[in-house]
Amino acid sequence: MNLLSIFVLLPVLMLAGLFLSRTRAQVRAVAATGASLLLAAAVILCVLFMGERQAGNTAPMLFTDHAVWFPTWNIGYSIGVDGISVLMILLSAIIVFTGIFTSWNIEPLPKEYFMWFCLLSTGVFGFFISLDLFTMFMFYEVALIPMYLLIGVWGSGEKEHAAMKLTLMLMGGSALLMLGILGVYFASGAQSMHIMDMAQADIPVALQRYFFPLVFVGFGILGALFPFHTWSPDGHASAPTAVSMLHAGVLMKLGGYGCFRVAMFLMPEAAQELGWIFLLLTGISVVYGAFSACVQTDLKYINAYSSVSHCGLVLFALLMMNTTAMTGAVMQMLSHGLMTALFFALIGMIYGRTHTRDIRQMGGLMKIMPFLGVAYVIAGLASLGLPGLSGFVAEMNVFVGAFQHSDTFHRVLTLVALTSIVITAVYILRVVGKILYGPVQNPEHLKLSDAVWFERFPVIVLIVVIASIGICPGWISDLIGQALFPIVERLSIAAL
Amino acid sequence: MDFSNFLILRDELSLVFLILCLLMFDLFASASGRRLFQPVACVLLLLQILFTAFFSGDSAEAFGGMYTTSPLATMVKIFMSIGTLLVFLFSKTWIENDHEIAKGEYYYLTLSTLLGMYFMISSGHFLLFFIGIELAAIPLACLVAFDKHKPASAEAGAKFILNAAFASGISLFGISLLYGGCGTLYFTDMAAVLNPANLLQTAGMIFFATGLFFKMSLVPYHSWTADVYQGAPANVGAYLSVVSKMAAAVSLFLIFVKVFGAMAQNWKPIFYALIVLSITIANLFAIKQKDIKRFLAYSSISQAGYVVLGVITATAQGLTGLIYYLFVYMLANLAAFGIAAIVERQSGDARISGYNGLYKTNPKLSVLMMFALFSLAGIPPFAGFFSKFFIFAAAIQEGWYILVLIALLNTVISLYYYLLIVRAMFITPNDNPLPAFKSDTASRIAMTVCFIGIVLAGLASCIYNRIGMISDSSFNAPVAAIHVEEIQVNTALPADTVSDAFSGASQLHEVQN
Amino acid sequence: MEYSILILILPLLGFLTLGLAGTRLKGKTAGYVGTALLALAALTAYCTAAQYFNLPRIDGIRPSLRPFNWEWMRFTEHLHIDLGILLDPISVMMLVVITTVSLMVHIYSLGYMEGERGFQRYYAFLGLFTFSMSGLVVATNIFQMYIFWELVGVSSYLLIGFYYTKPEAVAASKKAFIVTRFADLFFLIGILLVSYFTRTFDFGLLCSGDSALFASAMGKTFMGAAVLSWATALIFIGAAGKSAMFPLHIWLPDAMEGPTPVSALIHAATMVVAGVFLVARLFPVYYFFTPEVLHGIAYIAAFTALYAAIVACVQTDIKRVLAFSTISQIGFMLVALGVSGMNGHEGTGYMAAMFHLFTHAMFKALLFLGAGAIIHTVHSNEMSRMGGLRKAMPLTHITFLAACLALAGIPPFSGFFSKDEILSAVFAFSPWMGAGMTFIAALTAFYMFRLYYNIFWGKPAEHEHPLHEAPASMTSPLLFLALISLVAGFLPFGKFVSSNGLEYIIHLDVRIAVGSVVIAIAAIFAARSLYRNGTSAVPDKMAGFFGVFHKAAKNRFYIDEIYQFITHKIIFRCISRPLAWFDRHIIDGFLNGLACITGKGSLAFRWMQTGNLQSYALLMIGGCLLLLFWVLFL
Amino acid sequence: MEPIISMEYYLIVSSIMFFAGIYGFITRRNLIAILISIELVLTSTDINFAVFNRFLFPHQLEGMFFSLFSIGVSAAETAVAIAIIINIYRNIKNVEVRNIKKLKD
Amino acid sequence: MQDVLILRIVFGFLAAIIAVFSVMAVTSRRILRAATYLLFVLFATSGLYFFLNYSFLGAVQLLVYAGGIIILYVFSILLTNTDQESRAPIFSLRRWLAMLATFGGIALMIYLLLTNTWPEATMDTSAEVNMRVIGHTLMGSEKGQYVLPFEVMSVLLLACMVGGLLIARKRS
Repeated sequence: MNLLSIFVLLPVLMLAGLFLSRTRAQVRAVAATGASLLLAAAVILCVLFMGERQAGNTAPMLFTDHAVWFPTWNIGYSIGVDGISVLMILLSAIIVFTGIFTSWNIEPLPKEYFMWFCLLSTGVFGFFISLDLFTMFMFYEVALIPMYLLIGVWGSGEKEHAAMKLTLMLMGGSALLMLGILGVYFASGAQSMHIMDMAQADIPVALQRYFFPLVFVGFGILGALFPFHTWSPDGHASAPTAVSMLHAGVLMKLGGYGCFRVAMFLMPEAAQELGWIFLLLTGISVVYGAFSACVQTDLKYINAYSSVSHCGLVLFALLMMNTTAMTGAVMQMLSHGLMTALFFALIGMIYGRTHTRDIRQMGGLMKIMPFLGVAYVIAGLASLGLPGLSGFVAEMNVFVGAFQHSDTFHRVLTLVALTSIVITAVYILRVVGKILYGPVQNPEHLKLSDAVWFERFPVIVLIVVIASIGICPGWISDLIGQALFPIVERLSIAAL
Repeated sequence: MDFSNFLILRDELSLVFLILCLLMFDLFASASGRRLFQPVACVLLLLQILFTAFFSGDSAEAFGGMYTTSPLATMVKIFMSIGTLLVFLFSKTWIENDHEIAKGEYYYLTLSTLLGMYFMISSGHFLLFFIGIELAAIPLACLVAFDKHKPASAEAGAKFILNAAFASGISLFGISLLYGGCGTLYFTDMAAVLNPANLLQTAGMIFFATGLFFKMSLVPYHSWTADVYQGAPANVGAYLSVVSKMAAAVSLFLIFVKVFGAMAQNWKPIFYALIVLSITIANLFAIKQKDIKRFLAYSSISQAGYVVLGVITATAQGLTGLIYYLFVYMLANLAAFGIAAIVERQSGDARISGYNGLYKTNPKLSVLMMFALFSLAGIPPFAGFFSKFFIFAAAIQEGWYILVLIALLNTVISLYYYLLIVRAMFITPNDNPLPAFKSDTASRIAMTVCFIGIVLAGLASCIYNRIGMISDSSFNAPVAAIHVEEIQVNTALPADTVSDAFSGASQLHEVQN
Repeated sequence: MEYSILILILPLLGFLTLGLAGTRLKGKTAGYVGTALLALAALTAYCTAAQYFNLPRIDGIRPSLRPFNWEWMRFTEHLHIDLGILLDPISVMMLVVITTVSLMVHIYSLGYMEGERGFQRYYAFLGLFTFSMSGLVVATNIFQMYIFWELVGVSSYLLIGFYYTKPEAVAASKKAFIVTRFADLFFLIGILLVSYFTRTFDFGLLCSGDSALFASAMGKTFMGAAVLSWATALIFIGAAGKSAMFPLHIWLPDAMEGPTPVSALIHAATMVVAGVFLVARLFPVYYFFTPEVLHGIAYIAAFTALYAAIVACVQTDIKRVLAFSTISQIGFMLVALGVSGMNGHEGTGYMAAMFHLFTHAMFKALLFLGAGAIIHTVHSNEMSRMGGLRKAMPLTHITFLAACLALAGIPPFSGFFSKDEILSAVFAFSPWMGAGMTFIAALTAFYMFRLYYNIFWGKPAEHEHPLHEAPASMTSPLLFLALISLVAGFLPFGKFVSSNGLEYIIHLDVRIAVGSVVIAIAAIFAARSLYRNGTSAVPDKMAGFFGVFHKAAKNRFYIDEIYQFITHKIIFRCISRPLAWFDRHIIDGFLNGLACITGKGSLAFRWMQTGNLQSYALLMIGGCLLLLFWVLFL
Repeated sequence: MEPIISMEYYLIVSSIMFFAGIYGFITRRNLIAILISIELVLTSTDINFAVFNRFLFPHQLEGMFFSLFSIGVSAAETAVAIAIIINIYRNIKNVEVRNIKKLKD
Repeated sequence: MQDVLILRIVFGFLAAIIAVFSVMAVTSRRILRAATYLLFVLFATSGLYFFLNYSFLGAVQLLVYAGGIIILYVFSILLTNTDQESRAPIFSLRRWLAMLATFGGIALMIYLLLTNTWPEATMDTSAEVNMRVIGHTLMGSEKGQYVLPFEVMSVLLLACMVGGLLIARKRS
C-alpha cells in the first residue's frame, strides 16, 4: 500500500477505535497512539521524501498512486506529494498531535469530540495528499463540516452563532470552489481531474478569467481573504482550544495551499492578469487584520485578527508569483500554523484557569504561571517576527521576494504590507504587557497553578519546532523551492 | 391478441401479483395471521424486488409501443420498490397500533400507487402515462387521509386530491392540445412531429407538464406539498416525497428529453426558471419551519429543484446524475422521515424543538438523522455530496454555469437549515429531552439500510458507475437518439410559416440547414 | 581567527543554559556562570583584538577578515542571508567595547542585583544581549546585521521590562521596542531598496565603493531624489531609532526603568551606538554615493545633541540626565560621521566618531554604574533625595567625578581627546557648526556638574537607612572603568581605526582644544556656583526667567505627548477602532444582513402558503399561464 | 370539404368550459362545489379529444378512447374525492374550504 | 342547406347550454343547483358527442356522468347538509386574480386556436364509429389498441374502490 494512504487510513482507524472505546482512558489511549503514529508517519514521510530527492528523483510528485474511481468524470483516487505537501502533512501531524494533548481533559463527550477531531484530520490529510481535484475538494469539505459540531458542542460564548457563521461562510466558499473546479475541468478539456493532467491541457484565458476568481475566492475564504474573513474572529473565539489550534493552524492553510495548487497552478494566465485585484485585497487583509487586532480585548479575537493578517500575508506572497515570495508564503503557512496553534493552546490553558479571555481582567500572570507566560512571550515574539523563530524567516522571504517583483505596484504594496510588522509588534506587546506583566489584576488569580505535564508537552513541542524552523530554515526552503519550481515556471511563462 | 406482450411487463405483473396476494391474504387470513401482515408484505416485496432484479430484460416494446421497458426503467422501478420496502419497514408501529383493521389496505394501496408509477416510467403513450399518474395519485390521496380520524390527515387528503385533480385536469388539457397538434399520443410518433415553432403544441406541452411539476412539487406547483406532508402520516409523507417524486422525476426526464426533445429550446427556459424558483423559495421557506415534516417538505421541494438540473442537461450524464441523485436522496430522506415518524410517535408532536437534546438520550437515532441531513445538504463523505457533485458536473458540462452557481449558493442556505436540526439534537441544551426509547425491529432494519446506504452509496463508486452504464446504454438507444439533439430554431419564428404540423419535422430540417 | 566565534557562542551558551535551567539554579550560581562565560568571551575578544591589530597591513590598509561565513538562507540567486564574522577595525573595536562593558556589568550586577527575583533570567538576558550585540557588529552582511539588530531590540525589551510587575517598566519596554521597531521598518525598507538594485546584502560589496553596483539605484529618482538616497536615508532612520536620534529618541529616557546596569550596558555603551556603528559600517556608501544624506545626518545629529543637552540641564532624575546626555553624545558621534570625509585629514570625523564611541562607552557606563551604586544606596532616582554623598561613598564619588570630567572634556580624561577630534572635524566642515557643538560641549559640562554637585555636595537628604558605600563587586568595575576613562585618551586610536583603513595620526588642534576646555571649565564653575551647596536661588530665578522654555525643556519639549497623541488618538482612535468597528458592523454586518434578508425573504413568500387549497391552485394555474406567456411571447 | 361547424367553435366552447372550471375551482367556497368545477375541467378536455379526433384525425380513434378513459378516471377520482370530503365532514362537520386551513405556514 | 342550418342551430344551442351552465355551475350559491347545472352541461356535452357521431362516447358520458357521478354529488350534498354556500366577501384578491387568469387564459386559448395551422384532415369527418371497431380497439394489443390501459384502468378502479371504501367507511 502506498505510504500516503496511511494518512487517510490512520485517522479512519482511529475513528473506528474511538467508536469502540468505552472509557475515557481508552479514548485517550486511542487518540494519543493514533496521533503519535501519524506524527511518526509524517516524519518518516519527510525523511523518505528528502531521501528520494537526494537520490536525484526530480519528478514533480513522489509516492504517487492512482486508482480509478468514477470513470464517467475521470475521477480517480490520485495521490502524491511534493515538498510543500510533505511539509503541510508534517505541520498537520504536529498540530493534530499537540491538539490531542491539549484536549486531554475535554468535557463533555470526550469520545465524540475525538471522533470529530479525527474526521477533521482525515479531511486535512486527505486534502494534502490528493492530486485529483474531486478528491481534494471532497476532503476539503470533510475537513470543514466537523468544525460545526466541534465549535457548537464544545465551544464557548456565542458558539452556536459562530459555528453557524463559520460553517456557512466556508461552505459558501466551497460552493464557489465547486463551480470553479468543474468549470476548470470542462474548460480544460482534460482527460481527467488529476491536477497534473489538467495542467497539461490549455485552459482558454477567457474562461480562466471566470474560474480563477471563483477558485481563488473559494479557497481564499478559508485563507481569511478580506472581506471574507469575518468567520475567523467569531469562529476562533468560540471554538474549543484544540479546534482553534487545528483550525487556524491547519485548516486555514488549506486555503492558501489550494490557492496556489489549484487556482494559480492551473490558471497561471488569469493569475497574472487578475492577481493584482487579489493582491490588493490581501494587502488590505494584512494591514487591516493587524490594525483590527490592536483594539480587541478578547485574547482569541486578537489572535484571530492576527491570523487574518498573517494568512493575508500568505496569499499576498503567493500572488507575488516568484520563488522567493512563494517560498515565504509556504514558510509563513508553516510558521503561522505552529505559532497560532501555540497561541491558541496557551490561550486555552489560560482561559481554563482564569475563566476569562478579556485582557482587561488579567494582569501579572507571568508571576503566577511562569511557564505559560514565557511560552506566550515566545509565541508573541515568533508572531512579531523575531529572528531565530519561524516567523522571521517566513516574513523575510515574503518581503524580500515580494520586493524583487519588477512591478512598482507590487513593490509599493509590499511596503504597505511591511507596516504590518510594526503593528503586529504593537498588539502583541499590548497583550503581553496587559496580561502577563504588571501587577496582578485579580487576587483570585493568585491561587492559580502553572501548566501540568500534558499541557506543557504540546507547548514544548511547538516551541521546539518553531525555533528549529527559525534557526535552520535552509532545508525547508530547499524543499519548498523544488516544489515550487513547476508552478513558478508556469506562472512566468504565463507572464510573457 | 399476443400474450407474449404481457411477459415483457413482468415488472408490473409481479407487482400486480403481489397486490393480489396481499389482497387474498387480507381477505382470508385470520386475525392472528393478519398480525403478520407487515412481515409478509415486506418479504413479498423483497421477493418482487429480487425477481425484478434477476429477471430484468433488455429494452423492449409491447402493445404497439404503448409500453416500453429498458434496463434503465427496471432499475428505477427497483429503486422505487426499495424505497417502498423501506417505507413499509418504517411503518410497522404506526400501522399496527393505529390501524388494527385497515392495515392491509395500507399495503396494497401503496403498492397500487407503486404500480401506477411503474407505468409512468414505462409508458410509451400518453394515455397509459395519464392512467399511470392517476393510479399513482388517487390511492395516494386515500393514504394521505389514512389517519382519517385526525382532522389534519383528512385536510391533507382533501388538499391533495383536489389539487391533484386540478393539476391532472390541466395536464389533460395539455395532452388534448398536443393531440390536436400532432395527431398521435404515442411518444415516439409525437417526438417525430413536434414542432418547436408551433405555439399550440408548446402550450400543450406546458399544460401537460403541470401534472409532472405538481408531482415533483416544483415552485409554483408546490404549495400543496408542505400541508400534505404535514398532515399526512409521516410514512406516507416519506413515500410521497421519495418514491412518488422519483417516478415523476424520471418520467419528467424521459418525456421531456425523449418526447419533447425537439422542443428543448422551449422548455429549457421554463425548467431554468422552475429550478431557480424551487430551490430558492423552498429554501427560504424551510428556514423558518417549526414542524419537522413541513421542514422536510420544503427541503424536498428544493431537492426536487436539484433533480431537475439533471433534466435540463438532457444528456446521459444528466440522466445518470438524476437517477443517482434520486437514489441517494431516497435513502437520506427516508431516514429523515422515518426518524421524524418515530420521534413523532414518541413525543406526540412534530415540532423541531422536540429534537432538542435528542443526542443525549437517543444517540444512534440522532447520528443517523444527522448523517441523513448532511447527505441531503451534500456534505462529504456522505452520498449526498457525490450526487450533488455529479448532477452539477452534468449541468456544467452543458454550460449551465449561472444556474449551477445559483444552485450552489442555495446549498449554503440549505446547509443552514439542516444544521438547525443538527443543532437542536446536539447542541441546544434541554432539561427534559425525549426519553430514551427503542424502535421496533423493522424500523431498525430500515434505519440500518439507510445508514449503510448514506455512508457507502457515494464512496462505493460501483453504484454510480453501474447507474451510469445502464443509463448510458438506455439513453443512447436508437429510439431516443434522434430526438435529443438540440434543434436550433429561432423561437420567434412566426407560427404561420409552419404550414403543416405533419411536415414539421421536415420543415425543421430545412430551417436547420 | 576562527576562535572569534567563541565571542558569540559563549554568551549564547550562557543564555541557553540559564534560560533553560532557569530557576533550578541558585541565583548566585547563575550569576557566576554567566559572568564566567562572559569573562571568557571578553578574553577571547581581547585575544582577537590583539591578534587582529598585529596583523600586517596590506597596502597600508587593515585587512577585513571573514573567519566564518555560512549561508543561512537563500532568497534568490544573488540574495542570501549569510551568518558570519567580519573582522575589521571597527568591529574588533566594538567587540572589545561590548565584551568589556558587558563583563563589567556582569560583575557589577552580582552585587547590584543581589537578592532580586529572577536573577537567573537577568543573567540569561544579559547573555542574550551580549550575543546579539556581538553578532550585530561582526555582521558580514546587512541582513545579518538586521537580524541581530532585531535581537538586540528584543533583549533590550526584555531587560527594560525586567521588573515586569512595575507598570512603568512594562510601558517603557513596550515603548522602546515599538519605537525602535518602527525605525527598523525603515531600515528594512532601506535594505530591500538597496538589495533590489544592487542584488547583494554583502558589506564587502556594498562598501567597496563600486559605482557600477549602485548605478541603477542612482539613476532612478523618486520624488526628486535618487532612489539610493532614499534607501540610505531610510537605513539611517533605522539607525536613528536605535541610536535615539530626534525625534525617535523618546524611548531612551523611559528605558531607564530597567535595572541600572542594563542601562549602562545597553542604553549607554553598546546598543544605542549601534546606529553610529551602522552609519560607520556603511560609511563608504554614504560618502561616495549619497553625501547629501550624510550631511543631513550631521544636521539631525547636531540638533539632537543640542536638544538633548538642553533637556538634560533641567531633568531631576539622575538616570534621565544621563540618558539625555547619552543622546547628546551620540549626536556628537553622528555629527562627526556626518561631517567626515574619506581620506587623510578629511577622515578625522570618522575616526573621531569611533574614538568617541569607544571612550564614551567607558565613561558613560561608568556614570551609569556609579548612578546605580547611588540608587542602590538611596533607593531613589531623584536628585532631591540625594546630596552630600561624597562622604558616604568615596569610591563612587571619585569614579563618578572622573567620568564627569571625561564627559565634560577636561584633559587628560579620555573624553577630552575624542571630543576634541570631533570638534576639529566639525570646525573643518563648518565653523558655525563647530561653534554650536562647542556650545553643546559646554552645556554638557554644565549639566554633568549640575548632576555631580547635586549628588555629592550640598545638604544630605534624610534617609531611613544609613548610607553606605557599595560592595566590592560593584566598586571594582567602577574603578576599572575609571581607569580606562583616564587612560584611554592616550591611545593612538587613529592607528587602529580610520575611515579608509590607513593609519591616521591624531594631532591636537590647540586652538580648538584650549577653547573648548576653557569653555567647559567655565561651565563647570557655573554649575559649581549654582548647585554646590544646593541653596542658591539662582536656578529658580533662571527657571523663572526662561519660563515657558524651562517648563517645556523639563517636559522634554512635549515630544512624548505628541507621540502619545499620534499613537493613541490617531492610530488607536482613528484607525484601529474605526477599523474594528467597520469589521464588526459593516463587513460582518453585511453578512449578517444577508442572513437577515434571507430570513426576511422567507416571510416575503408567506403568501404562497395561506393554507387555502384554492390559492395553491391559483398559484399553479397562474404560474402555468405566466410561463406560457413568457415562452410564447417573450 | 368544409365541415358544417368549423372545429374552432367546439374548441372555444370547451375552452370556456375549461376556464369556467378553473375559475370555479379557485373561487368556490365549498369542497363539493370545487369538485363540480373539476368535472367541468375534465369534461372540457374530453370534448377537445373528441373534436380533434373527429376533425383532424378521423382515421383513428385515439382521441375518442382517451375521452373514454378520461371519463372513467374522472369518475374514480370523483368517487375518492367525495369519500375524502365526507370524511372531512365527519371530522369537522362541514365542508367549507375556509375550515380546512389548519395546515399552513 | 336546411340541414346545415338546423345543425348549426343545434350546435349553437348545445354550445350555449355548455357555456352558460358552466358559468352558472361555478357561480351559483346553491350547491344543489350547481350540481344540476353541471348535469345540464354534461348532457349538452354528450349531445356534442352525438353531434360528432361519437354515439358510444356520448352514451358513456350520459351513463357515467349523468347516471353515476351526479347522483354521487347529490347524495353527498345532501349528506353533508351544505346546500347553501357561505357568502363570499365582496372583494377578494383571489377572486380577481382568478378572473384575470380565466379571461387571460380564454383569450390566450382563443388566440392560439384561431392562429394555429391544423393538420389537414385526411378522411371523411362524419362517419359513425362502428361498435365492432370500438370493441376491437379496446381489446387489441396492437398499435392503436387499448387493452393495456384498459387493464390498468381496472386496477385503478379497484384501488379507488378500496381507497374510497377505506376513507368513507364509518369509524369502527
